[in-house]
Amino acid sequence: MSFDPLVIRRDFPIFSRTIRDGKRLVYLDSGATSQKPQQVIDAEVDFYRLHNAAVHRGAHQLAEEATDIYEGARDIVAEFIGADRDEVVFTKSATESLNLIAYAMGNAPLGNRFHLSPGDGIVVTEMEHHANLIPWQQLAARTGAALSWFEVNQDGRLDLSNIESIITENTKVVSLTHQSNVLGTINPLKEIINRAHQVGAVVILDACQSVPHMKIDVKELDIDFLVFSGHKAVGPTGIGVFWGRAELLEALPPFLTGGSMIENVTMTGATWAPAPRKFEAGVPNMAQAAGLAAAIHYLQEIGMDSIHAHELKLTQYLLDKFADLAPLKIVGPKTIEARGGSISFTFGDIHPHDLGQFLDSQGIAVRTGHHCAWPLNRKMGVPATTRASLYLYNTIEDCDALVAGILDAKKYFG
Amino acid sequence: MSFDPLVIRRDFPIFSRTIRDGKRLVYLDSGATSQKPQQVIDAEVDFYRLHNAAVHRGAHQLAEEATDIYEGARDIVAEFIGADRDEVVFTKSATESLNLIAYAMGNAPLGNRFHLSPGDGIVVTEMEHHANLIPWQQLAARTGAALSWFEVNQDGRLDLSNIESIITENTKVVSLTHQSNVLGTINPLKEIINRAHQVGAVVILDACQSVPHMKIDVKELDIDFLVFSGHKAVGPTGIGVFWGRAELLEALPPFLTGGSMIENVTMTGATWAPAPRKFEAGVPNMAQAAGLAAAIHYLQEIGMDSIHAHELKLTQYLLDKFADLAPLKIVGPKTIEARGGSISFTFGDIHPHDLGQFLDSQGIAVRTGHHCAWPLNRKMGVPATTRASLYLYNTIEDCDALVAGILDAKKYFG
Amino acid sequence: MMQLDNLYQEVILDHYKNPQNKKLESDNDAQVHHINPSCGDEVTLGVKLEGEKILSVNWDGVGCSISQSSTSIMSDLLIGKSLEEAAVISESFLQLMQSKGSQDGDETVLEDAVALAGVSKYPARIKCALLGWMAFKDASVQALSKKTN
Amino acid sequence: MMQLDNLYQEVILDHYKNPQNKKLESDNDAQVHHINPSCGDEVTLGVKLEGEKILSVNWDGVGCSISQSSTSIMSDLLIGKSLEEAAVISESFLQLMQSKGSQDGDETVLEDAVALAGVSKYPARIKCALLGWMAFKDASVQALSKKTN
Ligand SMILES: Cc1ncc(COP(=O)(O)O)c(C=O)c1O
Ligand SMILES: Cc1ncc(COP(=O)(O)O)c(C=O)c1O
Repeated sequence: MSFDPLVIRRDFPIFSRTIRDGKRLVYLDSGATSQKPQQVIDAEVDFYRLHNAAVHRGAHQLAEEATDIYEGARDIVAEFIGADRDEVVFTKSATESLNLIAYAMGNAPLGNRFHLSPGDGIVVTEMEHHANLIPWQQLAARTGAALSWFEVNQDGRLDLSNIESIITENTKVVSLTHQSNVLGTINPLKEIINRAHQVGAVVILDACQSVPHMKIDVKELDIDFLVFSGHKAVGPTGIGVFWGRAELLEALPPFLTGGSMIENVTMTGATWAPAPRKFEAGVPNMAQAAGLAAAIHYLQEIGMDSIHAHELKLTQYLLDKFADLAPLKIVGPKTIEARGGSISFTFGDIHPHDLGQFLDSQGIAVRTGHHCAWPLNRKMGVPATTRASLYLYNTIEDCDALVAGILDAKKYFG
Repeated sequence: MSFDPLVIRRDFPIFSRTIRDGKRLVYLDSGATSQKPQQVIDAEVDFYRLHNAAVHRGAHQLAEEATDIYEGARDIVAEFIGADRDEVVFTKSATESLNLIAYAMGNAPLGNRFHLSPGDGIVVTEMEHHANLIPWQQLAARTGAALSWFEVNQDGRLDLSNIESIITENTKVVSLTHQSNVLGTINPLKEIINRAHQVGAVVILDACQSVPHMKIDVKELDIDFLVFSGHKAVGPTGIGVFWGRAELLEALPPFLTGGSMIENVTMTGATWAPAPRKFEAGVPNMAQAAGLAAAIHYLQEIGMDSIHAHELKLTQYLLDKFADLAPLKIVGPKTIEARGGSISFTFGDIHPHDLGQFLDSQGIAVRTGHHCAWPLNRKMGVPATTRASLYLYNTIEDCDALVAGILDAKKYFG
Repeated sequence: MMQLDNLYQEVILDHYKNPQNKKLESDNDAQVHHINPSCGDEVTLGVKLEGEKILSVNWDGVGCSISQSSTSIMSDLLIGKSLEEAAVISESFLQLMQSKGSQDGDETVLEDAVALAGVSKYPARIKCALLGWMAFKDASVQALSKKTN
Repeated sequence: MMQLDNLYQEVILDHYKNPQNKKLESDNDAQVHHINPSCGDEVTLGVKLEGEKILSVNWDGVGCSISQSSTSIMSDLLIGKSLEEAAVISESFLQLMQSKGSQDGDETVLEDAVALAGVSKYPARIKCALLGWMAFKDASVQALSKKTN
């Protein structure tokens, strides 16, 4: 199947609507959340209409069918990221997945490999989304462990020159984003992972901005944990994924406790089921798992490599256009090497809020502000930026509309 | 509008399908999860098809519309339970809501009113769902607080005779279920709440089995926190509610941390937005909030009082039939006083699993096992029970089918 | 473009380009720093009182045309007024912002600030327009309590 | 009812009513307690070995007809066999359970246990059927390691 965004757009009902007095929707905010194809919507609807029941709990036919769908979704996610099925945990979001890891580590008793105490180190980077920063600040505060980070240089790249003094023998956890949701930077994982494993630290990859856009294989990457959100990968809201290597999930204490994650319960204590159920307390987000499975199936049918190539093409196109669009200043890498389709920029004196508002009046949806990465914004010396983020349904026309919109804004705010 | 379950059933697409070789679906497992009316499905679908965007974050029209829908859902939930809008927090489930409270209390520093230390007490009951037991066991273990509980007598009622020695001056938290998901018992809140407030403890109500079935007003009940799940209230999977009194939410530390719940963030620390956002980290379950709003609207249109009356009628009918159905033994109150439409029972030597399987072959969906309340099962001296749980779409015919099914099972297993 | 013109009235763009009273003074009775967490806009605002009378509202900040012009217009508007008058004006402005486009604003009370009426149709921008006003409220309460203690 | 009859074969109901070897002995080489967390079924199972040979499989438990009869049939089947033979039989039974109704089971290996073939069509019940077998595996490993230490 040859890749044609115009054919793909037909699967996404939202592109049939218009914005502000009949304008065509130019959606350049997939970094915040992606649009959904009809196939994903149908999968959720079918679950509710035909198979809805509590999984794992009933001996009746609906419960069997619901369980098949839910566990089938786990198989699909596992295959998609190159994992084993029992290594895949469903959460509500990447945010929950990251909090799960941090809290579960906080629950680890002395002697457990995840136990942290003063003197231990947690390492992040300056370009983390708040979801991969604050949980570690909190864990550090609770355990006395020290939080340190890789800095970001003015090209929007990690400064690894001092890697040996940042990841030390005391480091227990290294948690970083695969691709920056602001800069578009794709981080050099190999060097960091090697160093982390050399000192016995686990590596957590925030793959929110990579899993939806490129082929990822957790075993090939040689990471220990990975998280992403369904809603950024043409999937439903309300579902996220937490993946961990089997032997690590076995050692990691649970996070949320309650029904279905237990082995035995008395009034005074409880023991846990094996992973993944140990990490899935309560009646799960079953319809959303069905939707996520359909989303992954949809992406796979098109092909992650085709999607990635398409996004790179558009990114290159925009980078070229932006180079001539003074006073536009890209915040992040200006070349296509090791970067994805999130492009943040400033535009002279026109504040991102005002630029975004103007673009909105033209039907163009971008995001403005600090993009939940406030420390990074401060480091880059910009209180806020405008961000265009691309996905499989975007076209060259979308890019042209953005450029035209920016030029019109320049006239408008003069 | 007069209440007619046959008319109501037409709104629920699942009743158009059949079970095991063409049998009519007799769904008596709403205590585990309820079925969904088309209106709820449509609300989720509309969100995805027309308004999908990340709430609170974008300056574009889709983001405005998504925010309106999401915050509008908060208004609807608030009005439904008699709360103020900023007191309503969306979670993924009641299980998350309960864990949220327990973990947030665990995060409370010395001096915070929720801080627990050795000597403090947490009180639950013997009839709690694991979701309202294990989080407290864990919190007690983490803080050194003592966990104690009200016992259940052989009628399936709480034994309050020793209330003064269970809820003492040291008690900080009393967390109990409004209605038992196993026994159907509705607990006498007034006496417990009075005593709890007398000693300065907060009262948390697990309303999973009451909010979907009767009119609840949190201010009238004079409780402090309340939780329930959307999926048991004809709403979507993947959404729960956590309600707390405004001044308590202000004092309670956050639980999940990340995007959208912050006021300011640096690499070394963060401050929090006011409630409810303090408790809603990340891109939320927006489509599910839209669905929950539609669910509540649906229930309100029919009327909670009518729904409750209908369920009581069916419950009374089944209790009467069961009284003559030797060797059937109800586990829980045998009369309609202060009980709802969950009826658990044993049936002589026929194990619940086998009975459930037989009923399934007749198209009748019940639940069997310990119903995530294992300590209660042990106390009642039954390793497992069969549970029929009723809702607005059930009919006298459903009850008759169940009774006939049980009689046939008796013949079958002889 | 009509709706957008409604938002970006001439007055707003004028104040954005030539902000009034945008220079922090060193002898304020109270000074506060407020942030809009969703976009990062910031304002530092100082107040000087003489009894109940507002002698000075001075400020500095970074942000969009709405937050900056609103703060500028407000400072012009409130200097010289009594705290009681300021409260009436602020309340009137808050109501205008919450009116979802259904009000034009009372020009006799709000003067230039009615130019911000269009903001009320853009929910994401209301916080921008209120940033300076909230800072003023905070600062004036602090200034007053300092004076009376 | 046909499909259900397939699940509840006569042999199963017979073993349920008259369970074999359901009496714990006091001199077991190893004894274990296993639980099915989703329904609460429990089995306590003891094993006695003589070298590699299984002298006794004895047990007690509460549970549904599937878990009880499966344990009963298994005990009949394994007593007198070698541990190696038992492993082959267990593996064959596990495969049958995972066959989703596509296999009938090899009667020369599984004997009466083929009556449980119908369980494989009911995913929620497979754990019931395996409860006793998992307990045996656990107990025999423990017994063997005790003997060899
Ligand atoms: C009384 C009670 N509490 C808590 C829960 C947990 O709800 P959920 O699994 O939706 O989180 C349930 C239902 O499973 C319940 O019946
Ligand atoms: C890099 C990155 N990490 C984490 C998140 C948090 O994801 P969510 O809000 O879906 O939990 C996001 C998106 O908001 C992101 O872009």
